[in-house]
Amino acid sequence: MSIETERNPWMSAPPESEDEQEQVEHLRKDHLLLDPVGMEAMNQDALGSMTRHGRWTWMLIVVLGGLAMMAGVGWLVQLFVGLGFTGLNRTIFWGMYIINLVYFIGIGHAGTFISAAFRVMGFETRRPIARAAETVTLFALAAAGLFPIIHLGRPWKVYWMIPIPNQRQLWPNFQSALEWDAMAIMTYVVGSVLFIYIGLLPDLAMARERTGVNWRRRLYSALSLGWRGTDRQWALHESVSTIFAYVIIPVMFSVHTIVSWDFAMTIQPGWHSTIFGPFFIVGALYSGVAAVLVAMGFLRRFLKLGYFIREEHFDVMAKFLLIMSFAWIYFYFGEFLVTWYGNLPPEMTILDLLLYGEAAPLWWLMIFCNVVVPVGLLWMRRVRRNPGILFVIAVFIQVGMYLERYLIVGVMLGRPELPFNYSWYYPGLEIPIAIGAFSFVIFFYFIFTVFVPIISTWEVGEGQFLHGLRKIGRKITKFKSDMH
Amino acid sequence: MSRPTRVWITVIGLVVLLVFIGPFIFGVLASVPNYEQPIVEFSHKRHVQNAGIDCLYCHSGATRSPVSGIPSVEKCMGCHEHVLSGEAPIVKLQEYWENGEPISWTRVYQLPRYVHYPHHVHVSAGLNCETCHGNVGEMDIVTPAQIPNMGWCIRCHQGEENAVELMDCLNCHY
Amino acid sequence: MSEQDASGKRRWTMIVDLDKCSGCGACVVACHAENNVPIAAEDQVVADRSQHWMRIERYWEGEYPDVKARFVPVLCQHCGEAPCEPVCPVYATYHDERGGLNAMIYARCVGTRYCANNCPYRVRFFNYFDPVFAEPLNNQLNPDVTVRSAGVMEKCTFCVQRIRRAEHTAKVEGRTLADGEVLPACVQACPTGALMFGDRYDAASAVAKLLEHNGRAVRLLETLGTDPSIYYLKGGTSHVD
Amino acid sequence: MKISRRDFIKVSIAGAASTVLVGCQPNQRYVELEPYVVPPEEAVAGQATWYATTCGMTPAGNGIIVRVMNGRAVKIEGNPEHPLNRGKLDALGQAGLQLLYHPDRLHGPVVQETPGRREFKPLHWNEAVNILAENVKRAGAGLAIWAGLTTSGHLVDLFKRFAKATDAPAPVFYDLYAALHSYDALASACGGALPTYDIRRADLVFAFGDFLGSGPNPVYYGVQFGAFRGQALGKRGYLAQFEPRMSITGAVADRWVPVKPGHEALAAGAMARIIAEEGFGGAERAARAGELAPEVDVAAVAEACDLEAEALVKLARAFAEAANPVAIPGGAPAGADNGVEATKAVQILNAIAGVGPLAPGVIPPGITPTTPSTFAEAQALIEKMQNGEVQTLLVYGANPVYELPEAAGFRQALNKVETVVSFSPIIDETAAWAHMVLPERTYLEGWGYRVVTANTGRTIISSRQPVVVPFYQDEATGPAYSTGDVLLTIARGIPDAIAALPWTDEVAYLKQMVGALPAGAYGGSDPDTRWARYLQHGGWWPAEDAEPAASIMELAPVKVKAAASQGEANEYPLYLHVYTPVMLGDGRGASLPWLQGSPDPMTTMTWRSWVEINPQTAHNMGIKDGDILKVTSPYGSIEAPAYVYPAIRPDTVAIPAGQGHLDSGRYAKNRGANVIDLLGATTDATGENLAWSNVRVKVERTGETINLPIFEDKKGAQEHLHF
Repeated sequence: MSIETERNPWMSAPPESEDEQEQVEHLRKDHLLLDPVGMEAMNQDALGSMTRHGRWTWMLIVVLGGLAMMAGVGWLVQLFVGLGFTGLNRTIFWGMYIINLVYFIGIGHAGTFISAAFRVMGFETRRPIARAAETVTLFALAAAGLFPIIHLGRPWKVYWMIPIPNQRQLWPNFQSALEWDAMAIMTYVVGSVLFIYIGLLPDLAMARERTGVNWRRRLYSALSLGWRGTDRQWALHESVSTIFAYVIIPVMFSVHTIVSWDFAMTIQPGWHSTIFGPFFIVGALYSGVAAVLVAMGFLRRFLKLGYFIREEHFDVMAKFLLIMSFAWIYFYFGEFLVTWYGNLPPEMTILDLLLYGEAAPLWWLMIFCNVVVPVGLLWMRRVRRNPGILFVIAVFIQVGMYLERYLIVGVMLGRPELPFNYSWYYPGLEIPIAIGAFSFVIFFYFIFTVFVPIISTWEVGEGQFLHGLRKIGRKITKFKSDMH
Repeated sequence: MSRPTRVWITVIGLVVLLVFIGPFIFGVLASVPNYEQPIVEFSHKRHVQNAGIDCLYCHSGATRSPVSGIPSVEKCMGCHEHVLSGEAPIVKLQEYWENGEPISWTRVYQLPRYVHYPHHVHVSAGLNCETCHGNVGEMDIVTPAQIPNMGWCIRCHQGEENAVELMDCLNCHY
Repeated sequence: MSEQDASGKRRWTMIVDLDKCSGCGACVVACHAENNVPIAAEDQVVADRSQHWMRIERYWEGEYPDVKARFVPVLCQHCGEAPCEPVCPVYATYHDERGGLNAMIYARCVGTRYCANNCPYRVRFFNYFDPVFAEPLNNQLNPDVTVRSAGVMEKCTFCVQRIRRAEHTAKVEGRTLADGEVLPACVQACPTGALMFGDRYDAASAVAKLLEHNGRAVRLLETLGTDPSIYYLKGGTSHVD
Repeated sequence: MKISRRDFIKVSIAGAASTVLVGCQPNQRYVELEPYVVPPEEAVAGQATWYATTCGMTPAGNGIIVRVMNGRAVKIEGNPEHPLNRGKLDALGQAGLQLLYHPDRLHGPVVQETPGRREFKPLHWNEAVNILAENVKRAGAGLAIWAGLTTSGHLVDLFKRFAKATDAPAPVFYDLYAALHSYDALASACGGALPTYDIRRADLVFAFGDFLGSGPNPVYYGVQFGAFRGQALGKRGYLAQFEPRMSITGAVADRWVPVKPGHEALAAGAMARIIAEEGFGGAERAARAGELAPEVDVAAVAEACDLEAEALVKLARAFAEAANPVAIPGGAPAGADNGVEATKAVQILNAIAGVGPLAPGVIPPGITPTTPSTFAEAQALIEKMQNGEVQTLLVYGANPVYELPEAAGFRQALNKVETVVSFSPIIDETAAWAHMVLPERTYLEGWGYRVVTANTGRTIISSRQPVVVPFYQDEATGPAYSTGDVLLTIARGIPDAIAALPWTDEVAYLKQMVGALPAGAYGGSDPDTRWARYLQHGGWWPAEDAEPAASIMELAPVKVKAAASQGEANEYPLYLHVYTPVMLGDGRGASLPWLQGSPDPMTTMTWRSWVEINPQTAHNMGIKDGDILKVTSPYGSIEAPAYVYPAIRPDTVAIPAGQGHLDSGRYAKNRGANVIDLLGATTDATGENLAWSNVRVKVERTGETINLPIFEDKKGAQEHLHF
């Protein structure tokens, strides 16, 4: 096969002198796209990742599956008995189910953002990590979509939220933020699935070509929808991807804004805030990018994808994380400053609760996770380029962002206007179900990597095709094709 | 595929089918209504057509109570003390009377949960019994002429003059 | 019969005279008896899941020996601009324009509990379990009121079953409701007469007359703009102090 | 209107109502309809019938109407025609429905071989009545009857007749409700009748005990209090409450005066003296005060009471200058060792103002009001039992094993009684030690009359009639006997008794008594009409006069001392304040889930006992909410969780009565602690009445802590509610 030469016509001849060699090595080390190994080798490496799950990974998968099943059993019990085993009470009616919804929707933002927004902005670093991020979105959304249903008192009636004409002349209430939420989430799920699927097509076809005749091949040929890689298909693919990328960005922004409106549209002290829309989006991107970093760490280590996911990607993502951290701090500070200055009694009750009250340990832990750890560490290049430390920081941010939602939903609700009804939330059955949900996401993520190349090889290839090194006199420089 | 594999697949397939479809079939069978009454021979047709008894004679609550009411054994005996007193079904009735046992009639019209239906208001608004209950006078064994679900209620209520009032959820649901 | 009766619109209103409320709890038990409200077992009370459509909130003011306890009976305020109504995605709770009632349709409820979160008075209760009425205590259940199953919200209805019954009777008898013909169970039981009930749109009704130019009348959390139907007459003082 | 209620009861015994109307079971799609065999005349399916009868949950005798639908009683409401409670009802009265449908009610008579084992064997009613008749006949004069104050008036009369005819000692009417509200002391201080006041037009009330949440007539006073606060032209009565622990009356009072326990009467005396000395309220009142109030050193008294002298002067002045002031005695001071004197000291304030308690009505012949026995009389009976002079003891409507202090010795005395018969519908503590239980029909299934205890200026005889057929009538046990019929049946076998009790059944007796009443508010020319109207309207009372008459009290000056406390101050540093909580009353409410689960108004506590303790005291002792405390008095000790209560004196702890049952059904059993265990059996200075207040206790932490089953949030309750 001569894919290599075909797709990389501008690749210069091997460096001549040792000096040149050094220059080239330096640039390549820094930049994946300048380090082509040839399309076929790259394809084989990416496909190989589907079989590189070691014994420990499989054991992890089994354990995660078991935990997810346990959560399923918990839900079954809840279906039959009612929500009594949760920690909800007569003041706090929303608990960890809604927290999980917000959290997973938030996680779901990163994939789309990295994939679509970076694409629109022509951000080349996205190429090898786009699919890993999109997959996070896919399963986080699946989990997030489940929680509103788990949360319901009578989940078997959930279809009443869908506007269907009926003889009872009953429609959903389009005034309700929850109804908007249901529709926004559905739109986002459908959009995200299609977006990731379109991106998958060339690689599914590639997998089809490289698999022996067995059920896998049949699966791939069915899924690849007859992709042959013709020019017309590529052209269509290009335009569809671009359109989708543009369209899904406003959807993404709207979804989390609407999720935030579930809270902001109420008159519950602590919730009733105009800043919630952008604040939630920033929070979502913050936790989402951190989640992608966690996934990247996993993939690089367990599936030995060191070729694709390099320190430079970690570096870029860590910088992005730092920016999101600052943005989040800005919004959080803004929110609190306004509350504090306004000095409304019910709002101040909540501020007191968070800063010095019962919720103070949680609040300060959140500040530590969300502010101290990332801001204190991420400015260091050495940290940004160390996947291990970044992994730990990203996990801290997950904890912090989960706590943030926990404080908003599970704690603030306990301070309604009438002080007689103050309450505190001790989750019960929600904890195993939340653990199950995390397991569910990670479990399916791993299963996904078994069936689908988690690296978008065609995108990486495209990137390499469009980039290269060129020798001008004695100087070797990067160049970028203007074909884009 | 080898033969044992195929057998196994068939067996597993059948078990799965049974597990998933079984409850469904059972549910359907269990919910097939059975309108058999404790006195099987009791016929509305005979009472209405042959004897010319008005609905309100037995279901006297319909004009003054939310519930139309089921006649007491005493009311049945009021006539059957003498009328057809030797016949087998009436003997059965007399047994109930002598033992002082109430007759457990099977409910034919079952409203869904959380619904209140006042008979007297509907009757005073000029509705006939037949409008909802069908021509009971033609039935030996009464079966529902309508499934009393919300769509059916709405169909009437929305046509009325004071439809806004009548379509109010709190009218029936409390 | 007043003008408002002709349009068929009413605004059922309750007046709570805080000067008369002795906190004796008769209304609480009356409500449980009338509306089949389940009693929370001890572990459920500890889990803060008590279910009382009518509750007496007791607030302390001052410190010993100048301590004062204040009773505030709180029930669904039947707001004109109820925060719980727009948030329900399935119209399980909505505004009944005919009586000014904040209606809760159990049959339609899917249990999102959004309404309860948005109720500043926290007067909505959720059935975390199916209610249990140990045999033969189920005989005490009021057949006019449905027993709510697990998974639905419930709250004070202003004893709508009594309003409907009276309306039906009036309709069958071909007349309109008279003032005082309908009383919710709590109002009926209240020994001191701290609770009053009637149609505020009917200018001739006792509550409308009482509310006219009443300097003591306030509404709970009125600044939120919920336009509640419950008026509280603030406690007064006497010459001695 | 002539309703043959009796016929209805006879024939519709098997008239089961349509069973499941309410969708209790969601999946029950096809419901069986069970029409009546013979419908009662009044019944229309789907429409309710109301029956007027009398509340049996408190001794007040409130008139109630019961909503009956399809043969089931579904709601108890106040009887609007009844002159005592005027359509209103308290929590206890409304919850009585759950007594009727209590899951642990006995289905029929039971016997046990060894008392206390709780191994009961069912018995046929006829057999049980025969056994009882044999026992009673054998006992002769060795028969004793112990009944509670909720006992129907007709049973009181029948018991009395029966005891008299058989030479048995007079029945004892004594229960905890009467004890903790000091019926005996109050009555003996006020010329034999429980004092009741008309406060509707009073502009100032001084109360020395809770009268809105408990006390002899909470509903009556509730109605009155409403009028007191909402008088014509915006006039509003002023209420000052003198008590060491704020009750709900204290909470609605304009002023809560935390007098030192045992010193309340001193404060009353000092105020009377101040009126005399300062000449407040005009010459007439000051002169009367001068006559009736003995010399006291006001400053010293104020210090002893832990009050400021100025405050006393201010209050005295307010009382004297009010147009219609009233002082209501009762509460803890009436239960002290000088209870009678203390009550009189309060009455002096009334005498100064020129008011007296309402006059008792004239009781028609043959009918007697239920006058409670004194504690001394109860003790005398216990002594007889101890001496083996009692062969058969009938316990009706009371639960002395639970209600009496250990020191009274009732439990031990029971062992000496050959046959103990209880009439409790649920196995309570006394029934557990009985040889035989003949479960009475609850008050909703039985007949009777009741002379209302409160003297409202006229006689009120409240009617009692069955609103539903007796709920438990099994094949195995036969048709249920009412206790009245049991008594009349037994009398048939005793020649002396048959002469005194010649009636065939209790309804015949009732018809005769009621038919002989003079024409009351509802008229009726012949006995049958009067009987029908008596049942229809809920009782008999004379047509309402314009104003109820107040009685004039003969009073002499009372020199009152501080009540002696039981227990040494250095060993037992705190006072114990025992009170009957609004929901559970004296423990009668404990078996009913509505009352157990409804929050106590002051603490919002449910399902438990608790110890109320001042925040300062709690802080000093390191006690927090929910800490299990061991409270020890000279007589015993109990354990209960602490509830830090802002409105109680720092030297006092308060514990509600009513919990700590060992039996009495699943909802009451093994719940909380019985505060009676901390009381002794000492009588007051007169030797007649139980001195139950002013016991001293010490409080220790046990180290355990629980989450309190409270409705409020304790942090939130400290916040202000902004209107």
